[in-house]
Amino acid sequence: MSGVNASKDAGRSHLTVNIGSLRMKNPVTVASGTFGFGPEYAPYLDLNRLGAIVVKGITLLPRAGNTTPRLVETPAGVLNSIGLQNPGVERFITEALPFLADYDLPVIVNIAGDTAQDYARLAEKLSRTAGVAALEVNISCPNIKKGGLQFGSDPASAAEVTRLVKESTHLPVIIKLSPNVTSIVAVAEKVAAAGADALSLINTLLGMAIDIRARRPVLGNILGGLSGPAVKPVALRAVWQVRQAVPLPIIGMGGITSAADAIEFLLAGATAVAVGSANFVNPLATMEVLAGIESYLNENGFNNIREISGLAHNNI
Amino acid sequence: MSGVNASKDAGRSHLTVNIGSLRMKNPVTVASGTFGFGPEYAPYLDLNRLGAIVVKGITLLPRAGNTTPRLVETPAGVLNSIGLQNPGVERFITEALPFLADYDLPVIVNIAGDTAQDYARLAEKLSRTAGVAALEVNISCPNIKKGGLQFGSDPASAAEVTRLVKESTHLPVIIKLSPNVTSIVAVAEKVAAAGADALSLINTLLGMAIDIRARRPVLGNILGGLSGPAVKPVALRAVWQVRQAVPLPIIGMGGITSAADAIEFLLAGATAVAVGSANFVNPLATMEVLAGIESYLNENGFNNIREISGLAHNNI
Amino acid sequence: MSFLLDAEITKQEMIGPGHYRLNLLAPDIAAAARPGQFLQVRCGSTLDPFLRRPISINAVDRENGEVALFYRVAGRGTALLTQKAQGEPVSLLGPLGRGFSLPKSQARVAVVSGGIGIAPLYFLLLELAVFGVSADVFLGAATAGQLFFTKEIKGLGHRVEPATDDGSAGYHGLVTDLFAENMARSSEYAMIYGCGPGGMQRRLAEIIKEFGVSGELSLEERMGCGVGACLSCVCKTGSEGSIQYRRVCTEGPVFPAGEVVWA
Amino acid sequence: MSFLLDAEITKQEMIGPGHYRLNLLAPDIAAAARPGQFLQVRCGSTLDPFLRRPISINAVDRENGEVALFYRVAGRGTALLTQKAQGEPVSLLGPLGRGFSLPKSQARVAVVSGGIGIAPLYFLLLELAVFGVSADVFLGAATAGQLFFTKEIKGLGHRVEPATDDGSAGYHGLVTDLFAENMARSSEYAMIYGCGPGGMQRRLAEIIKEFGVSGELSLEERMGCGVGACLSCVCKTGSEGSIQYRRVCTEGPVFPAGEVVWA
Ligand SMILES: Cc1cc2nc3c(=O)[nH]c(=O)nc-3n(C[C@H](O)[C@H](O)[C@H](O)COP(=O)(O)OP(=O)(O)OC[C@H]3O[C@@H](n4cnc5c(N)ncnc54)[C@H](O)[C@@H]3O)c2cc1C
Ligand SMILES: Cc1cc2nc3c(=O)[nH]c(=O)nc-3n(C[C@H](O)[C@H](O)[C@H](O)COP(=O)(O)OP(=O)(O)OC[C@H]3O[C@@H](n4cnc5c(N)ncnc54)[C@H](O)[C@@H]3O)c2cc1C
Ligand SMILES: Cc1cc2nc3c(=O)[nH]c(=O)nc-3n(C[C@H](O)[C@H](O)[C@H](O)COP(=O)(O)O)c2cc1C
Ligand SMILES: Cc1cc2nc3c(=O)[nH]c(=O)nc-3n(C[C@H](O)[C@H](O)[C@H](O)COP(=O)(O)O)c2cc1C
Ligand code: FES
Ligand code: FES
Repeated sequence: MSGVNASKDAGRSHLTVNIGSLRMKNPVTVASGTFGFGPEYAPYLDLNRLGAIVVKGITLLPRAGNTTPRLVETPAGVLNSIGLQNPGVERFITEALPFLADYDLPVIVNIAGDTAQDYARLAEKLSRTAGVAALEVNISCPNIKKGGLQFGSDPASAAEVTRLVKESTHLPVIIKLSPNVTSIVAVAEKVAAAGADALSLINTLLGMAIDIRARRPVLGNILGGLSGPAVKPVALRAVWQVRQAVPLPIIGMGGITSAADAIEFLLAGATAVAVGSANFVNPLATMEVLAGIESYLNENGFNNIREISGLAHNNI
Repeated sequence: MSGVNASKDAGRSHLTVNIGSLRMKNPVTVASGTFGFGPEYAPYLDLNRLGAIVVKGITLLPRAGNTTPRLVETPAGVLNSIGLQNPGVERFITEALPFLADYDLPVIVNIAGDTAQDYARLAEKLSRTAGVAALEVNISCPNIKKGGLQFGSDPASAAEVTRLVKESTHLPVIIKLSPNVTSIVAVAEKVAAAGADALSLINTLLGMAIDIRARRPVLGNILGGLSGPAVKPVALRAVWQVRQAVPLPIIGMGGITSAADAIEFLLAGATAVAVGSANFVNPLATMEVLAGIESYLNENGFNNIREISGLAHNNI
Repeated sequence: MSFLLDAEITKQEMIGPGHYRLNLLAPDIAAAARPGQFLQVRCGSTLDPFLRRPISINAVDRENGEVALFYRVAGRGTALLTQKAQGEPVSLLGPLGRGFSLPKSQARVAVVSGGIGIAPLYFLLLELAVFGVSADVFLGAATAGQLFFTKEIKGLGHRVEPATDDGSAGYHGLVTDLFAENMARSSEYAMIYGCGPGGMQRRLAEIIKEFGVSGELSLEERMGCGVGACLSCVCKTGSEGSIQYRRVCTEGPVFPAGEVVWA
Repeated sequence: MSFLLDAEITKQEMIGPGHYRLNLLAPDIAAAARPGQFLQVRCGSTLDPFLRRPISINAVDRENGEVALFYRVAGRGTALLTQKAQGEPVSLLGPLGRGFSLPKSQARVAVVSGGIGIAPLYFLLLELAVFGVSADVFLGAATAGQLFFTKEIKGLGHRVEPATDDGSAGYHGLVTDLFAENMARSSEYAMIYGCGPGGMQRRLAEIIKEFGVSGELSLEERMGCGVGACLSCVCKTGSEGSIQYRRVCTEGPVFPAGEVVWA
């Protein structure tokens, strides 16, 4: 199923959305860390039908990740503490990226660092790499000791990372925010002022689980990030609030399993949506979401996906 | 089933816990707003078997509450925006409290205000009322315009409310914290320093849902508070983190539906647990939790409930 | 008295597209139930869907200790309920709420039903027959195939006036229009009982007010607990200036038509 | 090739307390499956439980296009799976992972199983028989009643050495102790295949190392995706100094015994 296919979506411009200068042929992408680097799900769906792919978080140097267990199921959700296991940016470019070059698919690279400088260097490096369409800046990972959430929970640090990354790249810069803050709007505003082209909302909620037999935390890393349907109401609220305050395009995510979920995010103000943990359960979730969005537009007399983004704000 | 029953738990001192100077005959209570004022669930269980009852949030003046819909189901959870509908403290004392006087059951009154002074006045008034065993100070309600979450999201304001309430009462003061903050530990520390006797963790997570047919938020109030199993990992993490930082007793709550859930909270550091939304599904949830905790103690060779509180911290 | 119990399914039957009748063995509930009361039914078995679903009591067989429900597949909960088979247990909480008040005389009454609204009204019609009260039943549905219980209601000695949205049977149009026309001719009813979708009930309340008769409506609202504890299911009652939120689950679901304030 | 499909249940049978055998119609999977591979099985139908469950392929009937699973009720997911009946669909993803490598000669092999570990090993034993390879099967279980497939395995021409924790059949004690004693007498195996609980596998790896033979172990780890995308299911491989996390779902579940580093 690899090779450049003539995309079935070609010409369906009513589904096209723009995330900064990044053009997506449709509004459906995947959430970083839930879809690997592409080959993992290629046996089950035609990757060309995605609006974009967001790859697993990449750091400057390879990372081994956290000790196991790294994942535990929770009610309608999943807690993970992967800890950004990844091959590092060099090997990502030489080993993972070439696979995606054969597809008609914008590649969004999710980046993470221990220091603000790390982010800048990653941005620089990836900007010089063919086949990278945009950067998603992960300042919200709860699973690493340094950096990550630290940047995402302080508006000033978040702005600083944004500024440095923007200075280091011509690619569209999408800042991925954390819900683990008193005011996600405050962070979004600072990040917008610092030049972000778009926002991804939300990363995981900080959580944990305890093994009552062993009487210790289940995850090797003790704390983890909560995702899946359980967090959908929180994610939707974040999109809603940020849309009211900041005029940037939003990639909405958090618990999307169906087209109805995705449409909630669009109506709340997202420009595009990302399917995350749901891929684990249903590798065709993205395709079902896409088909369902199309039906919704048709059945409700909308000509263009852009007509519904944020529409619920008009009806209150 | 009313009238003073000889409690079945009498003498089972191994289940007794202390929340400040409040003695509970067992560690199982209910979460405010999910159990009414007592009579609602009295047909289904013997209220005397609860460690305490926490009543619906009370304000100085009667409140009508928010417009409907006020509640919507979410994946493994519930979003509510009741908006503190209550008869006001006067009518609470004259109309609701007498019913509970017939029980051998400490009454914890949950209080909320628009201003810090409101809390103080409520505390004063309730301290002069027979049959009130403790105050739970709700500085974390996301469903009211003024006050509520406003106090809970700022450590200094939270401390201020705590101080004023402590000055106005001899009753044990339990401060109920919000998870909608960057650092719940920072709030807990300030509240502890201001004299709180105990903490309740957690109130609801700010969330929302959208009706994709009507293209508007489902809740009349737009935003609501998320509770139920979905939030359990977040609640457990809050208890874990606060326990590490603050030496106050904690009433743990958020998504408890079973004894196993409750034991997770105890191992994470809670002294007692409250069952909330689960009462809606299973009015006997508290009784099953209590029985299950007892079995767990027996089967694992513990002599006393206090032995397991925070135990998971020793095993990391 | 209200009970929390696991009731065994004695029969589950699809009686029309998306419409099911469920019989459950629950002698305590059957004995206590009154028309207009409902049960909080646990449709699933895991943490999702989480809440119970309110379903009216459609009929009781006190001798055999059975309770019948009549429900429409509206979403995830009711869809799961259809999958339960004979012999399986269903957790029930109830009977809950304040039902219809039965007439004090044997004077004729009217019953106005829209769609699934017939669920509690059928129980009422059964009891009215027991007390020797005859009813004119204005039975509204989308289409002929959804005019459920017509034969049974006639068998009880009531008169049935059907109305369908698509005109496939009876009056072609809204059941409230049919009822209004009828009232214009003769409005001699001791009581009007109604249940149906929001818009229909609102119109029915207007008609009842217009003709100055007594009426009772059974309302629907999203419920958390079903027992009065959570304050989620409220409706507005009273009159301008003295509006009050009242709980549909305990102070209702049946309210005097004149007391409900439509938003 | 790996597939995502809804497979119809052709048979579901309890074959011991808490132990079930499930037959599914899935010709594509049956054709592609190799011993040691597994499926990601959707046990529920709602959002809770959320994740699929990894279950090994226990046997295939390529002619009839059927796949058999053998599972133990361990928690909520597997408990839900027991409720599915003949004719109902189950969503499967698979076959997944790297299975056992089949021997290149017909020399004797040993198979060491602990508890539910027999699930994938039975499929291996079926294939070995097809290739004319005989195995000594060290079959460990808690008690005699849980020595599943003994008769079938003997029927394939393999030798079975049972061990039970309670001594109710065969060797009284750990299957690894039985195996170690046997190895001390004769360790002439072309390959040792093992599957079972963590502690057993760890001990088995030691024995394999001690006797310097080749061995393959099938590991278990909590899985998110099952296809290599989420990096949750990793195990430590390599040796001191060059430790590597590898994904059990795609680089395993079967690993050369010597490569696994036990924490
Ligand atoms: C007092 C009362 C009696 C009822 N009696 C009957 C009956 O006899 N037969 C019947 O078919 N239906 C009845 N209903 C409506 C029935 O409760 C809903 O159709 C059902 O809850 C839908 O659940 P679902 O999971 O299938 O739909 P979903 O839309 O998936 O439900 C999502 C949530 O919304 C709630 N909800 C959705 N629709 C309604 C509604 N109309 N009223 C209240 N809550 C709703 C659900 O309970 C659930 O919490 C009654 C409702 C009330 C309040
Ligand atoms: C490659 C592989 C093959 C397996 N083959 C079989 C088999 O053929 N037969 C069989 O009975 N069991 C098998 N298991 C174990 C089986 O996956 C678990 O028993 C099952 O996931 C438990 O799910 P539950 O919902 O019943 O238990 P719960 O404890 O409620 O599950 C909670 C979560 O933990 C995970 N989990 C729990 N135990 C295990 C475990 N041992 N391994 C991995 N994840 C676990 C679940 O998948 C779920 O995500 C296999 C495991 C793996 C990794
Ligand atoms: C296993 C796993 C790994 C993840 N890894 C990353 C990551 O590397 N970078 C990142 O920004 N987000 C990561 N996330 C967060 C997701 O991209 C997404 O923000 C979150 O899961 C919410 O979406 P969902 O509920 O649809 O899964 C990860 C999530 C999961 C479950
Ligand atoms: C319907 C409803 C009403 C609530 N009302 C109050 C309240 O009045 N005061 C308060 O402090 N918390 C209130 N809460 C929050 C609960 O007390 C509890 O903190 C929260 O629901 C988490 O617990 P749970 O997941 O077990 O429900 C309410 C929750 C619900 C669902
Ligand atoms: S449903 Fe809880 S008060 Fe009515
Ligand atoms: S389960 Fe996702 S990588 Fe193995």
